[in-house]
Amino acid sequence: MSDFQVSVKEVDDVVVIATDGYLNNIGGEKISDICDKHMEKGVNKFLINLEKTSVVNSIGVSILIEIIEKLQDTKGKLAYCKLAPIVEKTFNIMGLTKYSTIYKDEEAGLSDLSA
Amino acid sequence: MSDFQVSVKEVDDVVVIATDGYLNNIGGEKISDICDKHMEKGVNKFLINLEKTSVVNSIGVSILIEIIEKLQDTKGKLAYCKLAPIVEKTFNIMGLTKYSTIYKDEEAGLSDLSA
Amino acid sequence: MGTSPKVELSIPIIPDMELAATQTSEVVARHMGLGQDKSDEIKMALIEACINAFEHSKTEEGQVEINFTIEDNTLVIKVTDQGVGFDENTVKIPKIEQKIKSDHKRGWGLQLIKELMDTVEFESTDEGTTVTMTKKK
Amino acid sequence: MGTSPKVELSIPIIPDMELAATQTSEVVARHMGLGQDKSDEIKMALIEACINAFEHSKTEEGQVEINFTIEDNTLVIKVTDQGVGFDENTVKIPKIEQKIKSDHKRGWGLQLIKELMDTVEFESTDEGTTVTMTKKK
Ligand SMILES: Nc1ncnc2c1ncn2[C@@H]1O[C@H](COP(=O)(O)OP(=O)(O)O)[C@@H](O)[C@H]1O
Ligand SMILES: Nc1ncnc2c1ncn2[C@@H]1O[C@H](COP(=O)(O)OP(=O)(O)O)[C@@H](O)[C@H]1O
Repeated sequence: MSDFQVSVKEVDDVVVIATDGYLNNIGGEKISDICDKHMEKGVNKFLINLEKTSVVNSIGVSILIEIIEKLQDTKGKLAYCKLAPIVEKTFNIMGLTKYSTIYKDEEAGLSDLSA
Repeated sequence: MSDFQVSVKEVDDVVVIATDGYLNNIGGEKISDICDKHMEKGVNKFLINLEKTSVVNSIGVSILIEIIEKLQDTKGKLAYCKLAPIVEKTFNIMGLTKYSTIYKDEEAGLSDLSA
Repeated sequence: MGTSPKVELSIPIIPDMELAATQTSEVVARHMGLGQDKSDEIKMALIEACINAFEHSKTEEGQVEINFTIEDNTLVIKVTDQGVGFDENTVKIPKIEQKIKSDHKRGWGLQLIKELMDTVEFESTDEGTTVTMTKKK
Repeated sequence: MGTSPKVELSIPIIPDMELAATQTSEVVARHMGLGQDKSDEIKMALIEACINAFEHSKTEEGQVEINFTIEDNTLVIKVTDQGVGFDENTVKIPKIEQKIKSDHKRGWGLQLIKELMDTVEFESTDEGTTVTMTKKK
Protein backbone atom coordinates (compact mmCIF):
# COMPACT_ATOMS: atom_id res chain seq x y z
CA MET A 1 0.00 0.00 0.00
CA SER A 2 1.64 3.20 -1.00
CA ASP A 3 1.02 6.59 -2.56
CA PHE A 4 -2.10 7.07 -4.62
CA GLN A 5 -1.48 7.25 -8.37
CA VAL A 6 -3.80 8.03 -11.25
CA SER A 7 -3.52 7.68 -14.99
CA VAL A 8 -5.96 9.44 -17.27
CA LYS A 9 -7.05 8.76 -20.83
CA GLU A 10 -9.88 10.01 -23.02
CA VAL A 11 -11.97 7.56 -25.01
CA ASP A 12 -14.43 9.35 -27.26
CA ASP A 13 -16.25 11.75 -24.94
CA VAL A 14 -15.46 9.81 -21.74
CA VAL A 15 -12.53 10.48 -19.41
CA VAL A 16 -11.21 7.24 -17.93
CA ILE A 17 -9.30 7.63 -14.65
CA ALA A 18 -7.40 4.54 -13.50
CA THR A 19 -6.37 4.67 -9.86
CA ASP A 20 -3.70 2.80 -7.93
CA GLY A 21 -3.50 2.76 -4.13
CA TYR A 22 -5.42 3.85 -1.06
CA LEU A 23 -8.33 6.16 -1.87
CA ASN A 24 -8.14 8.52 1.12
CA ASN A 25 -8.65 12.30 1.25
CA ILE A 26 -5.54 12.89 -0.85
CA GLY A 27 -6.61 10.32 -3.42
CA GLY A 28 -10.10 11.79 -3.54
CA GLU A 29 -8.73 15.28 -4.12
CA LYS A 30 -6.53 14.02 -6.95
CA ILE A 31 -9.55 12.53 -8.71
CA SER A 32 -11.60 15.67 -8.03
CA ASP A 33 -8.92 17.93 -9.53
CA ILE A 34 -8.81 15.87 -12.70
CA CYS A 35 -12.60 15.98 -13.04
CA ASP A 36 -12.66 19.75 -12.42
CA LYS A 37 -10.12 20.39 -15.16
CA HIS A 38 -12.09 18.34 -17.65
CA MET A 39 -15.43 19.84 -16.64
CA GLU A 40 -14.02 23.30 -17.37
CA LYS A 41 -13.43 22.07 -20.90
CA GLY A 42 -17.01 20.82 -21.12
CA VAL A 43 -16.38 17.13 -20.57
CA ASN A 44 -18.96 15.60 -18.24
CA LYS A 45 -18.61 11.82 -18.43
CA PHE A 46 -16.13 10.09 -16.15
CA LEU A 47 -15.30 6.44 -15.65
CA ILE A 48 -13.07 5.57 -12.70
CA ASN A 49 -11.28 2.24 -12.95
CA LEU A 50 -10.64 1.15 -9.36
CA GLU A 51 -9.02 -2.18 -10.15
CA LYS A 52 -5.85 -1.31 -8.24
CA THR A 53 -7.61 0.42 -5.35
CA SER A 54 -8.61 -2.25 -2.87
CA VAL A 55 -8.70 0.06 0.14
CA VAL A 56 -10.75 3.25 0.50
CA ASN A 57 -11.92 5.44 3.34
CA SER A 58 -15.13 7.39 3.77
CA ILE A 59 -13.39 10.74 3.34
CA GLY A 60 -12.08 9.76 -0.08
CA VAL A 61 -15.47 8.40 -1.12
CA SER A 62 -17.23 11.56 0.14
CA ILE A 63 -15.24 13.51 -2.40
CA LEU A 64 -16.81 11.37 -5.12
CA ILE A 65 -20.21 12.61 -3.88
CA GLU A 66 -18.95 16.14 -4.48
CA ILE A 67 -18.12 15.22 -8.06
CA ILE A 68 -21.59 13.71 -8.52
CA GLU A 69 -23.15 16.97 -7.29
CA LYS A 70 -21.10 19.07 -9.69
CA LEU A 71 -22.02 16.83 -12.59
CA GLN A 72 -25.74 17.24 -11.95
CA ASP A 73 -25.69 20.80 -13.36
CA THR A 74 -24.71 19.57 -16.79
CA LYS A 75 -26.46 16.21 -16.65
CA GLY A 76 -23.01 14.60 -16.60
CA LYS A 77 -22.22 11.10 -15.44
CA LEU A 78 -19.84 9.46 -12.99
CA ALA A 79 -19.27 5.73 -13.24
CA TYR A 80 -16.85 3.14 -11.82
CA CYS A 81 -15.55 -0.23 -12.85
CA LYS A 82 -13.48 -3.14 -11.53
CA LEU A 83 -14.50 -2.62 -7.90
CA ALA A 84 -13.20 -4.91 -5.18
CA PRO A 85 -16.14 -6.43 -3.24
CA ILE A 86 -15.49 -4.28 -0.15
CA VAL A 87 -15.35 -1.11 -2.25
CA GLU A 88 -18.63 -2.02 -3.94
CA LYS A 89 -20.17 -2.73 -0.53
CA THR A 90 -18.99 0.66 0.74
CA PHE A 91 -20.45 2.44 -2.29
CA ASN A 92 -23.74 0.64 -1.69
CA ILE A 93 -23.89 1.47 2.02
CA MET A 94 -23.20 5.12 1.25
CA GLY A 95 -25.81 5.11 -1.52
CA LEU A 96 -23.48 6.27 -4.30
CA THR A 97 -25.08 3.69 -6.55
CA LYS A 98 -28.28 5.75 -6.58
CA TYR A 99 -26.49 8.51 -8.45
CA SER A 100 -23.72 6.74 -10.30
CA THR A 101 -23.24 3.36 -11.94
CA ILE A 102 -20.88 0.48 -11.32
CA TYR A 103 -19.72 -1.44 -14.39
CA LYS A 104 -17.89 -4.72 -14.58
CA ASP A 105 -15.02 -3.39 -16.67
CA GLU A 106 -13.92 -0.47 -18.85
CA GLU A 107 -15.49 -1.93 -21.99
CA ALA A 108 -18.94 -2.23 -20.40
CA GLY A 109 -18.69 1.26 -18.91
CA LEU A 110 -17.49 2.88 -22.11
CA SER A 111 -20.04 1.29 -24.38
CA ASP A 112 -22.86 2.39 -22.10
CA LEU A 113 -21.54 5.90 -21.29
CA SER A 114 -20.56 6.97 -24.78
CA ALA A 115 -23.82 5.70 -26.26
CA MET B 1 0.03 -10.05 1.54
CA SER B 2 -1.68 -13.38 1.72
CA ASP B 3 -1.20 -17.07 1.15
CA PHE B 4 1.67 -18.19 -1.01
CA GLN B 5 0.65 -19.46 -4.44
CA VAL B 6 2.62 -21.12 -7.20
CA SER B 7 1.92 -21.89 -10.81
CA VAL B 8 4.10 -24.29 -12.72
CA LYS B 9 4.76 -24.73 -16.42
CA GLU B 10 7.32 -26.64 -18.46
CA VAL B 11 9.12 -24.91 -21.31
CA ASP B 12 11.34 -27.36 -23.21
CA ASP B 13 13.46 -28.96 -20.49
CA VAL B 14 13.02 -26.17 -17.94
CA VAL B 15 10.39 -26.06 -15.19
CA VAL B 16 9.20 -22.49 -14.61
CA ILE B 17 7.70 -21.84 -11.18
CA ALA B 18 5.89 -18.51 -10.79
CA THR B 19 5.28 -17.53 -7.18
CA ASP B 20 2.83 -15.11 -5.60
CA GLY B 21 3.07 -13.93 -2.01
CA TYR B 22 5.33 -14.12 1.03
CA LEU B 23 8.17 -16.62 0.61
CA ASN B 24 8.37 -17.96 4.18
CA ASN B 25 8.95 -21.53 5.37
CA ILE B 26 5.64 -22.67 3.92
CA GLY B 27 6.35 -20.99 0.58
CA GLY B 28 9.84 -22.50 0.50
CA GLU B 29 8.46 -25.98 1.16
CA LYS B 30 5.94 -25.59 -1.65
CA ILE B 31 8.72 -24.77 -4.12
CA SER B 32 10.87 -27.57 -2.78
CA ASP B 33 8.08 -30.13 -3.20
CA ILE B 34 7.57 -29.11 -6.80
CA CYS B 35 11.29 -29.40 -7.53
CA ASP B 36 11.48 -32.80 -5.82
CA LYS B 37 8.64 -34.19 -7.94
CA HIS B 38 10.27 -33.02 -11.14
CA MET B 39 13.73 -34.20 -10.12
CA GLU B 40 12.29 -37.69 -9.61
CA LYS B 41 11.29 -37.57 -13.27
CA GLY B 42 14.79 -36.53 -14.28
CA VAL B 43 14.19 -32.81 -14.76
CA ASN B 44 17.00 -30.71 -13.31
CA LYS B 45 16.57 -27.15 -14.58
CA PHE B 46 14.34 -24.78 -12.65
CA LEU B 47 13.53 -21.12 -13.17
CA ILE B 48 11.64 -19.36 -10.37
CA ASN B 49 9.77 -16.23 -11.40
CA LEU B 50 9.53 -14.11 -8.24
CA GLU B 51 7.77 -11.13 -9.80
CA LYS B 52 4.85 -11.34 -7.37
CA THR B 53 6.98 -12.15 -4.32
CA SER B 54 8.20 -8.87 -2.87
CA VAL B 55 8.68 -10.20 0.66
CA VAL B 56 10.81 -13.18 1.70
CA ASN B 57 12.33 -14.44 4.93
CA SER B 58 15.60 -16.23 5.53
CA ILE B 59 13.86 -19.52 6.33
CA GLY B 60 12.17 -19.57 2.95
CA VAL B 61 15.39 -18.66 1.16
CA SER B 62 17.34 -21.33 3.10
CA ILE B 63 15.10 -23.91 1.50
CA LEU B 64 16.32 -22.73 -1.90
CA ILE B 65 19.86 -23.60 -0.73
CA GLU B 66 18.58 -27.13 -0.10
CA ILE B 67 17.35 -27.29 -3.67
CA ILE B 68 20.71 -26.06 -4.96
CA GLU B 69 22.44 -28.84 -3.01
CA LYS B 70 20.16 -31.52 -4.41
CA LEU B 71 20.70 -30.27 -7.95
CA GLN B 72 24.49 -30.54 -7.63
CA ASP B 73 24.33 -34.35 -7.89
CA THR B 74 22.92 -34.18 -11.40
CA LYS B 75 24.63 -30.96 -12.50
CA GLY B 76 21.19 -29.34 -12.53
CA LYS B 77 20.48 -25.64 -12.37
CA LEU B 78 18.40 -23.30 -10.27
CA ALA B 79 17.72 -19.79 -11.54
CA TYR B 80 15.45 -16.87 -10.70
CA CYS B 81 13.97 -13.93 -12.52
CA LYS B 82 12.03 -10.71 -11.91
CA LEU B 83 13.48 -10.15 -8.44
CA ALA B 84 12.46 -7.13 -6.39
CA PRO B 85 15.57 -5.16 -5.34
CA ILE B 86 15.32 -6.27 -1.69
CA VAL B 87 14.99 -9.92 -2.73
CA GLU B 88 18.04 -9.63 -4.98
CA LYS B 89 19.95 -7.95 -2.14
CA THR B 90 18.97 -10.79 0.21
CA PHE B 91 20.11 -13.43 -2.30
CA ASN B 92 23.41 -11.57 -2.64
CA ILE B 93 24.00 -11.27 1.10
CA MET B 94 23.30 -14.98 1.53
CA GLY B 95 25.55 -15.85 -1.40
CA LEU B 96 22.94 -17.73 -3.41
CA THR B 97 24.23 -15.98 -6.48
CA LYS B 98 27.45 -18.01 -6.27
CA TYR B 99 25.50 -21.19 -7.01
CA SER B 100 22.51 -19.99 -8.98
CA THR B 101 21.78 -17.24 -11.48
CA ILE B 102 19.46 -14.25 -11.48
CA TYR B 103 17.92 -13.32 -14.83
CA LYS B 104 16.03 -10.21 -15.79
CA ASP B 105 12.96 -12.05 -17.03
CA GLU B 106 11.67 -15.46 -18.09
CA GLU B 107 12.84 -15.05 -21.69
CA ALA B 108 16.43 -14.34 -20.69
CA GLY B 109 16.41 -17.21 -18.19
CA LEU B 110 14.89 -19.70 -20.59
CA SER B 111 17.12 -18.91 -23.52
CA ASP B 112 20.19 -19.34 -21.35
CA LEU B 113 19.04 -22.41 -19.40
CA SER B 114 17.68 -24.47 -22.26
CA ALA B 115 20.75 -23.78 -24.41
CA MET C 1 0.41 -18.39 23.08
CA GLY C 2 -2.64 -18.52 25.35
CA THR C 3 -6.15 -19.39 24.26
CA SER C 4 -6.95 -15.73 23.78
CA PRO C 5 -4.13 -14.20 21.72
CA LYS C 6 -3.91 -10.46 22.05
CA VAL C 7 -2.48 -7.93 19.65
CA GLU C 8 -1.89 -4.45 20.96
CA LEU C 9 -1.02 -1.50 18.83
CA SER C 10 -0.31 2.04 19.88
CA ILE C 11 -0.01 4.35 16.90
CA PRO C 12 0.68 8.06 16.58
CA ILE C 13 -1.46 10.32 14.46
CA ILE C 14 0.47 10.07 11.21
CA PRO C 15 -1.18 10.05 7.79
CA ASP C 16 -2.06 6.51 6.64
CA MET C 17 -1.03 5.06 10.02
CA GLU C 18 -4.43 3.34 10.06
CA LEU C 19 -2.96 0.96 7.48
CA ALA C 20 -0.71 -0.50 10.16
CA ALA C 21 -3.90 -1.49 11.94
CA THR C 22 -5.51 -3.01 8.86
CA GLN C 23 -2.46 -5.08 8.08
CA THR C 24 -2.60 -6.40 11.63
CA SER C 25 -6.29 -7.25 11.36
CA GLU C 26 -5.61 -9.05 8.11
CA VAL C 27 -3.03 -11.33 9.71
CA VAL C 28 -5.28 -11.99 12.70
CA ALA C 29 -8.31 -12.67 10.48
CA ARG C 30 -6.31 -15.13 8.39
CA HIS C 31 -5.11 -16.84 11.55
CA MET C 32 -8.74 -17.22 12.72
CA GLY C 33 -9.77 -18.61 9.36
CA LEU C 34 -12.07 -15.70 8.53
CA GLY C 35 -12.78 -15.37 4.82
CA GLN C 36 -11.51 -12.53 2.64
CA ASP C 37 -14.87 -10.72 2.65
CA LYS C 38 -15.09 -10.59 6.43
CA SER C 39 -11.45 -9.63 6.68
CA ASP C 40 -12.03 -6.75 4.26
CA GLU C 41 -15.08 -5.58 6.21
CA ILE C 42 -13.03 -5.53 9.39
CA LYS C 43 -10.29 -3.54 7.64
CA MET C 44 -12.75 -0.92 6.41
CA ALA C 45 -14.40 -0.55 9.84
CA LEU C 46 -10.98 -0.27 11.46
CA ILE C 47 -9.89 2.45 9.06
CA GLU C 48 -12.99 4.46 9.92
CA ALA C 49 -12.55 4.01 13.67
CA CYS C 50 -8.88 5.04 13.43
CA ILE C 51 -9.42 8.12 11.32
CA ASN C 52 -12.20 9.21 13.67
CA ALA C 53 -9.81 9.00 16.59
CA PHE C 54 -7.15 10.79 14.51
CA GLU C 55 -9.43 13.58 13.34
CA HIS C 56 -12.04 14.15 15.99
CA SER C 57 -10.62 13.12 19.34
CA LYS C 58 -8.27 16.10 19.65
CA THR C 59 -6.21 13.87 21.90
CA GLU C 60 -3.22 15.61 23.40
CA GLU C 61 -1.51 12.35 24.05
CA GLY C 62 -1.25 11.94 20.31
CA GLN C 63 -1.57 8.17 20.40
CA VAL C 64 -4.41 5.84 19.52
CA GLU C 65 -4.57 2.34 20.99
CA ILE C 66 -5.89 -0.62 19.07
CA ASN C 67 -6.46 -3.98 20.71
CA PHE C 68 -7.38 -7.21 19.04
CA THR C 69 -8.52 -10.27 20.96
CA ILE C 70 -9.78 -13.55 19.66
CA GLU C 71 -12.56 -14.85 21.91
CA ASP C 72 -13.80 -18.24 20.82
CA ASN C 73 -14.83 -17.61 17.25
CA THR C 74 -15.14 -13.86 17.55
CA LEU C 75 -12.61 -11.17 16.82
CA VAL C 76 -12.98 -8.28 19.27
CA ILE C 77 -11.37 -4.98 18.30
CA LYS C 78 -11.11 -1.95 20.57
CA VAL C 79 -9.98 1.44 19.30
CA THR C 80 -9.26 3.90 22.11
CA ASP C 81 -8.31 7.54 22.16
CA GLN C 82 -7.83 9.87 25.11
CA GLY C 83 -9.64 12.73 23.46
CA VAL C 84 -12.67 14.92 24.06
CA GLY C 85 -15.32 12.28 23.50
CA PHE C 86 -18.72 12.65 21.81
CA ASP C 87 -22.32 11.60 22.19
CA GLU C 88 -23.15 8.95 19.63
CA ASN C 89 -26.87 9.81 19.88
CA THR C 90 -26.32 13.28 18.48
CA VAL C 91 -24.75 11.93 15.30
CA LYS C 92 -27.25 11.99 12.45
CA ILE C 93 -27.68 8.99 10.20
CA PRO C 94 -26.33 10.13 6.82
CA LYS C 95 -28.54 9.98 3.73
CA ILE C 96 -27.14 10.32 0.24
CA GLU C 97 -30.15 12.37 -0.94
CA GLN C 98 -29.30 15.06 1.61
CA LYS C 99 -25.54 14.79 1.26
CA ILE C 100 -25.72 15.43 -2.48
CA LYS C 101 -27.20 18.86 -1.83
CA SER C 102 -25.38 19.64 1.39
CA ASP C 103 -22.05 21.38 1.91
CA HIS C 104 -21.18 18.64 4.38
CA LYS C 105 -20.58 15.53 2.32
CA ARG C 106 -18.91 13.61 5.12
CA GLY C 107 -20.28 11.84 8.19
CA TRP C 108 -20.28 8.23 6.98
CA GLY C 109 -17.78 6.57 9.31
CA LEU C 110 -20.04 5.42 12.13
CA GLN C 111 -22.65 4.22 9.67
CA LEU C 112 -20.09 2.15 7.79
CA ILE C 113 -18.72 0.66 10.99
CA LYS C 114 -22.22 -0.38 12.10
CA GLU C 115 -23.10 -1.90 8.76
CA LEU C 116 -19.83 -3.77 8.33
CA MET C 117 -19.35 -5.26 11.81
CA ASP C 118 -21.53 -7.68 13.77
CA THR C 119 -21.69 -5.53 16.90
CA VAL C 120 -20.43 -2.02 17.67
CA GLU C 121 -20.39 -0.19 21.01
CA PHE C 122 -19.18 3.27 21.94
CA GLU C 123 -18.00 4.27 25.37
CA SER C 124 -17.24 7.93 25.40
CA THR C 125 -16.57 10.48 28.14
CA ASP C 126 -14.67 13.74 28.17
CA GLU C 127 -11.58 11.66 28.84
CA GLY C 128 -11.82 9.76 25.63
CA THR C 129 -13.58 7.24 23.45
CA THR C 130 -13.43 3.49 23.04
CA VAL C 131 -15.13 1.84 20.10
CA THR C 132 -15.58 -1.90 20.59
CA MET C 133 -16.50 -3.85 17.51
CA THR C 134 -16.80 -7.56 16.89
CA LYS C 135 -16.91 -9.94 13.97
CA LYS C 136 -17.95 -13.58 14.26
CA LYS C 137 -16.38 -16.33 12.24
CA MET D 1 2.00 14.44 17.96
CA GLY D 2 5.27 15.18 19.72
CA THR D 3 8.61 15.63 18.02
CA SER D 4 9.41 11.97 18.55
CA PRO D 5 6.40 9.95 17.38
CA LYS D 6 6.27 6.48 18.85
CA VAL D 7 4.62 3.39 17.49
CA GLU D 8 4.25 0.46 19.84
CA LEU D 9 3.20 -2.98 18.80
CA SER D 10 2.66 -6.03 20.93
CA ILE D 11 2.06 -9.11 18.84
CA PRO D 12 1.39 -12.73 19.70
CA ILE D 13 3.31 -15.56 18.13
CA ILE D 14 1.00 -16.26 15.21
CA PRO D 15 2.26 -17.31 11.76
CA ASP D 16 2.94 -14.28 9.52
CA MET D 17 2.27 -11.87 12.41
CA GLU D 18 5.64 -10.29 11.53
CA LEU D 19 3.84 -8.76 8.55
CA ALA D 20 1.89 -6.51 10.91
CA ALA D 21 5.25 -5.10 11.94
CA THR D 22 6.47 -4.60 8.39
CA GLN D 23 3.31 -2.80 7.38
CA THR D 24 3.84 -0.49 10.33
CA SER D 25 7.45 0.18 9.40
CA GLU D 26 6.37 0.93 5.86
CA VAL D 27 3.96 3.64 6.98
CA VAL D 28 6.53 5.11 9.36
CA ALA D 29 9.25 5.06 6.71
CA ARG D 30 6.99 6.81 4.22
CA HIS D 31 6.13 9.40 6.84
CA MET D 32 9.85 10.03 7.40
CA GLY D 33 10.47 10.36 3.71
CA LEU D 34 12.71 7.28 3.51
CA GLY D 35 13.00 5.85 0.01
CA GLN D 36 11.54 2.51 -1.06
CA ASP D 37 14.91 0.74 -0.90
CA LYS D 38 15.57 1.71 2.69
CA SER D 39 12.00 0.95 3.64
CA ASP D 40 12.34 -2.53 2.14
CA GLU D 41 15.62 -3.12 3.98
CA ILE D 42 13.95 -2.18 7.25
CA LYS D 43 11.07 -4.56 6.50
CA MET D 44 13.41 -7.46 5.83
CA ALA D 45 15.45 -6.82 9.00
CA LEU D 46 12.26 -6.54 11.02
CA ILE D 47 10.93 -9.83 9.67
CA GLU D 48 14.15 -11.55 10.74
CA ALA D 49 14.13 -10.00 14.21
CA CYS D 50 10.49 -10.97 14.72
CA ILE D 51 10.81 -14.56 13.57
CA ASN D 52 13.87 -14.96 15.80
CA ALA D 53 11.81 -13.82 18.78
CA PHE D 54 8.96 -16.10 17.65
CA GLU D 55 11.14 -19.14 17.11
CA HIS D 56 14.05 -18.97 19.49
CA SER D 57 13.01 -16.95 22.53
CA LYS D 58 10.77 -19.66 23.98
CA THR D 59 8.95 -16.81 25.69
CA GLU D 60 6.18 -17.99 27.97
CA GLU D 61 4.50 -14.65 27.82
CA GLY D 62 3.78 -15.38 24.18
CA GLN D 63 4.07 -11.76 23.11
CA VAL D 64 6.76 -9.84 21.25
CA GLU D 65 7.02 -6.06 21.58
CA ILE D 66 8.08 -3.85 18.71
CA ASN D 67 8.77 -0.16 19.20
CA PHE D 68 9.43 2.42 16.54
CA THR D 69 10.72 5.89 17.32
CA ILE D 70 11.78 8.60 14.97
CA GLU D 71 14.75 10.45 16.39
CA ASP D 72 15.81 13.34 14.19
CA ASN D 73 16.45 11.66 10.88
CA THR D 74 16.86 8.18 12.26
CA LEU D 75 14.30 5.43 12.65
CA VAL D 76 15.00 3.39 15.79
CA ILE D 77 13.35 0.00 16.05
CA LYS D 78 13.40 -2.23 19.13
CA VAL D 79 12.19 -5.81 19.07
CA THR D 80 11.85 -7.30 22.56
CA ASP D 81 10.98 -10.76 23.82
CA GLN D 82 10.86 -12.08 27.35
CA GLY D 83 12.50 -15.32 26.40
CA VAL D 84 15.60 -17.31 27.29
CA GLY D 85 18.15 -15.00 25.68
CA PHE D 86 21.34 -15.91 23.81
CA ASP D 87 24.93 -14.87 23.42
CA GLU D 88 25.42 -13.14 20.12
CA ASN D 89 29.16 -13.94 20.17
CA THR D 90 28.52 -17.67 19.96
CA VAL D 91 26.56 -17.29 16.73
CA LYS D 92 28.71 -18.27 13.74
CA ILE D 93 28.85 -16.08 10.66
CA PRO D 94 27.13 -18.15 7.96
CA LYS D 95 28.96 -18.98 4.74
CA ILE D 96 27.16 -20.31 1.70
CA GLU D 97 30.06 -22.68 0.85
CA GLN D 98 29.54 -24.45 4.17
CA LYS D 99 25.77 -24.24 4.19
CA ILE D 100 25.53 -25.96 0.81
CA LYS D 101 27.14 -29.08 2.27
CA SER D 102 25.69 -28.83 5.77
CA ASP D 103 22.49 -30.27 7.16
CA HIS D 104 21.85 -26.90 8.78
CA LYS D 105 20.98 -24.53 5.97
CA ARG D 106 19.60 -21.84 8.23
CA GLY D 107 21.28 -19.25 10.46
CA TRP D 108 21.10 -16.16 8.24
CA GLY D 109 18.84 -13.85 10.25
CA LEU D 110 21.41 -11.95 12.30
CA GLN D 111 23.71 -11.58 9.32
CA LEU D 112 20.91 -10.11 7.22
CA ILE D 113 19.88 -7.71 9.97
CA LYS D 114 23.46 -6.48 10.31
CA GLU D 115 23.94 -6.02 6.58
CA LEU D 116 20.61 -4.30 5.99
CA MET D 117 20.51 -1.84 8.90
CA ASP D 118 22.88 1.01 9.78
CA THR D 119 23.43 -0.09 13.38
CA VAL D 120 22.34 -3.19 15.32
CA GLU D 121 22.70 -3.95 19.00
CA PHE D 122 21.67 -6.95 21.06
CA GLU D 123 20.91 -6.85 24.75
CA SER D 124 20.21 -10.34 25.95
CA THR D 125 19.89 -11.92 29.40
CA ASP D 126 18.07 -14.99 30.63
CA GLU D 127 15.04 -12.74 30.99
CA GLY D 128 14.86 -11.89 27.34
CA THR D 129 16.34 -10.18 24.33
CA THR D 130 16.08 -6.73 22.85
CA VAL D 131 17.41 -6.06 19.36
CA THR D 132 17.84 -2.35 18.65
CA MET D 133 18.37 -1.42 15.04
CA THR D 134 18.52 1.92 13.31
CA LYS D 135 18.27 3.33 9.83
CA LYS D 136 19.27 6.86 8.89
CA LYS D 137 17.44 8.91 6.34
N1 LIG E 1 -13.23 9.17 18.46
C1 LIG E 1 -14.04 10.27 18.40
N2 LIG E 1 -13.83 11.32 19.21
C2 LIG E 1 -14.62 12.40 19.14
N3 LIG E 1 -15.66 12.52 18.28
C3 LIG E 1 -15.92 11.50 17.44
C4 LIG E 1 -15.11 10.33 17.44
N4 LIG E 1 -15.61 9.50 16.51
C5 LIG E 1 -16.65 10.13 15.94
N5 LIG E 1 -16.86 11.34 16.49
C6 LIG E 1 -17.92 12.32 16.15
O1 LIG E 1 -18.91 11.67 15.37
C7 LIG E 1 -19.07 12.33 14.13
C8 LIG E 1 -19.43 11.38 13.03
O2 LIG E 1 -18.34 10.58 12.72
P1 LIG E 1 -18.32 9.79 11.36
O3 LIG E 1 -19.64 9.12 11.15
O4 LIG E 1 -17.16 8.88 11.37
O5 LIG E 1 -18.16 10.88 10.21
P2 LIG E 1 -16.98 11.93 9.94
O6 LIG E 1 -15.75 11.40 10.59
O7 LIG E 1 -16.87 11.98 8.47
O8 LIG E 1 -17.46 13.22 10.53
C9 LIG E 1 -17.79 13.09 13.90
O9 LIG E 1 -17.96 14.21 13.06
C10 LIG E 1 -17.40 13.48 15.31
O10 LIG E 1 -18.09 14.62 15.72
N1 LIG F 1 15.42 -13.49 20.22
C1 LIG F 1 16.23 -14.56 20.38
N2 LIG F 1 16.15 -15.32 21.51
C2 LIG F 1 16.94 -16.39 21.67
N3 LIG F 1 17.87 -16.78 20.77
C3 LIG F 1 18.01 -16.09 19.64
C4 LIG F 1 17.22 -14.93 19.38
N4 LIG F 1 17.59 -14.43 18.18
C5 LIG F 1 18.56 -15.22 17.72
N5 LIG F 1 18.83 -16.23 18.57
C6 LIG F 1 19.88 -17.27 18.43
O1 LIG F 1 20.74 -16.90 17.38
C7 LIG F 1 20.80 -17.94 16.39
C8 LIG F 1 21.02 -17.34 15.02
O2 LIG F 1 19.86 -16.65 14.59
P1 LIG F 1 19.68 -16.31 13.07
O3 LIG F 1 20.96 -15.78 12.55
O4 LIG F 1 18.51 -15.43 12.95
O5 LIG F 1 19.41 -17.69 12.33
P2 LIG F 1 18.23 -18.75 12.52
O6 LIG F 1 17.08 -18.05 13.13
O7 LIG F 1 17.96 -19.24 11.16
O8 LIG F 1 18.79 -19.82 13.42
C9 LIG F 1 19.51 -18.69 16.56
O9 LIG F 1 19.58 -19.99 16.06
C10 LIG F 1 19.29 -18.62 18.05
O10 LIG F 1 20.04 -19.61 18.70
